Amino acid sequence: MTALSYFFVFLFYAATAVFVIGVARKIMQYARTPAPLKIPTTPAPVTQTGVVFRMAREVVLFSSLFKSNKWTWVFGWMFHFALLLAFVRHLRYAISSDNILWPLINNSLVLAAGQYGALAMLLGLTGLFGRRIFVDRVRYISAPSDYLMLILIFAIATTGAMMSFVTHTDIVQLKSFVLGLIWFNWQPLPNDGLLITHLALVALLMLIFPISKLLHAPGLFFSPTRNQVDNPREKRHISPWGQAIDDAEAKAKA
Amino acid sequence: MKAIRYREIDGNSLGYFALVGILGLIVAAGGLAALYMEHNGHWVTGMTNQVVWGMPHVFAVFLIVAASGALNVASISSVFNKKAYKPLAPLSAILAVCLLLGGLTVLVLDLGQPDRLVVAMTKYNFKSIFAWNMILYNGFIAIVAVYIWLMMERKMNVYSKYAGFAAFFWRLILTTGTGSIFGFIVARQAYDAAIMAPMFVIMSFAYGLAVFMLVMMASYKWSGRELGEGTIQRMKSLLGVFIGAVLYFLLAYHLTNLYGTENHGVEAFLLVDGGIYTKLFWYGTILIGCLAPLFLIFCRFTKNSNTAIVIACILVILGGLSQMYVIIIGGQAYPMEMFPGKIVESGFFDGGVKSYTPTLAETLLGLGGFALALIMVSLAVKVLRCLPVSMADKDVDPHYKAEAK
Amino acid sequence: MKQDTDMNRRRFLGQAAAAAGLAVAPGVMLYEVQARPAGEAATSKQRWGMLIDTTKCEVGCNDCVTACKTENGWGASETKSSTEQQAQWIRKVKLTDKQTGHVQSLPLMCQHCETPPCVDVCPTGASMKRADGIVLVDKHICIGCRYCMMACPYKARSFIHESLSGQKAHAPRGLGTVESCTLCVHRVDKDGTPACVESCNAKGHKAMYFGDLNDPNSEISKRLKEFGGQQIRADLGLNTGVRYQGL
Amino acid sequence: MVYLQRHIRKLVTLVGLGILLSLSLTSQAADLKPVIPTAKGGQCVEKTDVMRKNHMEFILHQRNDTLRRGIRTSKHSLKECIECHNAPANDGKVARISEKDHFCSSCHTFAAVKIDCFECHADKPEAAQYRTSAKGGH
Repeated sequence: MTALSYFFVFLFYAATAVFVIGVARKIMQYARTPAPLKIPTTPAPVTQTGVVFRMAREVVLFSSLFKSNKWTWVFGWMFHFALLLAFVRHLRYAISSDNILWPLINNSLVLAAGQYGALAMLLGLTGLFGRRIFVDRVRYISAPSDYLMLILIFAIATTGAMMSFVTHTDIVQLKSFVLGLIWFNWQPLPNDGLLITHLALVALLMLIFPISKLLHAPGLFFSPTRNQVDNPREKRHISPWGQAIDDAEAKAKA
Repeated sequence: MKAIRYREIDGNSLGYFALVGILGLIVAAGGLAALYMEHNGHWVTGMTNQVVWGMPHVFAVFLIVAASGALNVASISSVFNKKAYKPLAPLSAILAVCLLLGGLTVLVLDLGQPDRLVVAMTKYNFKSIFAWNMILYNGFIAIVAVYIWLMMERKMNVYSKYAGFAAFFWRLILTTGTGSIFGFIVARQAYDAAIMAPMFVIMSFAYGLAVFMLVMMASYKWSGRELGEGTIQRMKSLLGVFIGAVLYFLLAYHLTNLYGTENHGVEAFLLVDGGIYTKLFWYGTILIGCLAPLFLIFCRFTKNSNTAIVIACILVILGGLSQMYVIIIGGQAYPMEMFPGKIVESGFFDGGVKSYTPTLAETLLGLGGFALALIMVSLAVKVLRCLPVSMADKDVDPHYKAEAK
Repeated sequence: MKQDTDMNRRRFLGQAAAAAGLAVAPGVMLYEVQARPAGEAATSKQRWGMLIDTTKCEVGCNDCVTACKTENGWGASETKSSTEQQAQWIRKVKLTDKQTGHVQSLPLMCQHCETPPCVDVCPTGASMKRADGIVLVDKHICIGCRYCMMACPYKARSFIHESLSGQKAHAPRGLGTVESCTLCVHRVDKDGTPACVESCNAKGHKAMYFGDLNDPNSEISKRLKEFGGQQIRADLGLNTGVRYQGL
Repeated sequence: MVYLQRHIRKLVTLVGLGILLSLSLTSQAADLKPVIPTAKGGQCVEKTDVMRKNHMEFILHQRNDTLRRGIRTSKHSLKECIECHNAPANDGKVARISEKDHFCSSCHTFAAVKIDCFECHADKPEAAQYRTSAKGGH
């Protein structure tokens, strides 16, 4: 075990802690934030099941984005779907062959989709980046953090794709390292510049995720225009503080 | 003539969900068939070392040929500047892409090594017409995609004409390429004819227009929108002309073959004593695929009936599939002439007519490709603004008033 | 096991002899070494070919086919495929003249054309011709489209319709790819003779000759020069590497 | 407060589910490394760390040389890999590629890297025989 290996062990525990606690705190905050009014964007579903379907369509197909801007949708959806494929492919470093999920991972279709998905991811990111540069309105409202996120993810995807397509790394030892992290039985990290860069950037992403725009991932579920049922007449919508006023009024009347 | 308004269909009716559901089931069955074929190997199909291309290729080639023809309507509007066809150009282009994707899916899933698609996309032997076709197919999808975008993005409309030109020429080359897959095979008696290429182009016109007319009439009927008689009648006459051209090319193909003595054997096989292939040719291609639709289109009792036109389109499609079967399977079933003047016997089925019996799996794969194309069109008209709200004659026909006088 | 020991012994003797040949003095060879060194590529100096004398080929004899099966491991391994789906690298064909009733017999396999239609049509370049004229399938990049089988005028190619196991180490073959006679390329590269030719000679028929068509002193060239030889489907102008006499 | 409590309950459930999921993602056995069978002996044709990263490139290069050009050197040939790395054990028998203790499978199974070499190629030396009782199959 080199000092570098120990550093990365520490880095990943720290990054995981920051990521999990940070995102959990944010979710708590979103959950606590009052939604004083019934404001689903119509046409909206009138039942709770309908809302689940609408949310699912939103999460899986990005349907609102599709309706508003086809180009952003093409690149955005392409990027996110490729991200999913890459994530599934990476699971092979974290789970072993006796796991129930193993058949999903150890499957040539999934593995190939993950590998070539990297190219789709880069294409999607290029499109999203181009949009910030070439579309006047979008360029005007783009902040440095918008660019930073794109560049960071682009760098992660590039280093990852290079290990798949250009120069290989010792993935058997990499898997040992990852399993070592999970089972607190630390193993050395392969000494490979590309891999170290890739992992360092991923750790950085995990560290800043809880304070970044990437929180739109959990945030989407708390979006009142999307997660509310369109039933203001059938069921009165009362916010918590509204309830408190109601209660006080009722008490005063009594 | 008013400006054309496009809108997505609602797609919330029970009928729509039933349509998508049924098509989805066929696609799923086709997918399962493909998995089954890949898992076991091709021994579960009727294809052999004697008849190497089978049912999947019949459907795939038909879909690819029809894809090129489905672009007819868009081409007529962009290239020949016929205003009456313009409103339907986006649907025509979308249908073309969907049919091509359906056909290619079947072709790819039938490969011995479908997981080597990447190899097929990265390694090209430029002497191979097959490799050319891969470029032609991908190029077609790219060009038509741009064309669709230019037609649907209002501010880009002015450029759509140029993309229309490009797509038109590209698809002529594409069908020439598909025909050449067979035309360039010197080994087999039934192929090896330059006329294959233009014949495939003409066939694409007829098959593609038939599929387009069915999709158009169904879309308008089932979404409750108005489709004018003028549009239907105009396209139906065009279809009649294309069918006539197909007949002419079939005649020319067989007559040229018959002129050379060396081809008498294969011509006798296809036209007189080839069993299933002879029957399919005369009853399937000629009677059902050409003469019956011509009658329905031009006979004065049926020519004004939409039902008759729908039936005519379906018959053209069935005739097309049957013609593909005759060309692809019949061409392989006839023995190769290696030793003229000799009776040939061997342990590898030399000399005799080869048998081919398609299994359920390969037929489902082919049908699955067809259903895939149609389900993609059904979804496209729901999410994209590609269908004019009204195709009533007064809204789309520039000569409407003149005729009404 | 006996056979394996023999093989090993032969290999050992061969290597020892080569070492001795080299050891005498640098640049001086006691005898001419025929085999191309393992590290050298095949070149177009050679063009391997075969001559088949149909007058000597016995009707009903199947030795060349059996030898090919044993050598390359095809034939017994496909259990699920129908007879029309099973591989056939080489087959015996019986010809009866429609006019005279004259009967001939000949083996038919890949004709190793100079301008092979299978190579022309292959979309990925998996169908290929080596510099020395041997036509092969690169199964690493064969996608199993079977266009080469459509294009071959000799029906010389087979598609593998099922999973295989127990292949020979020198003759890899597997599901979903196309294959055909390799002219026993693994033997030829070690200066050997194809198994079919060897078996025909062993039987005493001597109906098959193998050799370098580019070398005017090879037996095959001399015979072709003296007696001539026909190509099957000569009308296609493929300049086949396999020629026939008495056709 | 009722409102808040309801959401906290949801959150706790979610976090619980998350923990369950992540536990299910990790293995029970926790083999941190593959068990790689030893080779016939001597040094491999390249250094171990080079082989670990690049063996596929060597084999790929060699396959083109051999098949397309007729170069039959043994240094990077798959046949030689198998000769040396799947040599018969004391009982004279060898493992199949479908078994975890075949040299190639040991790592390829561990890291979920699919190879199709042995759909066509022999997975044992020419002379060797397979074991009859498979062990460690997957």
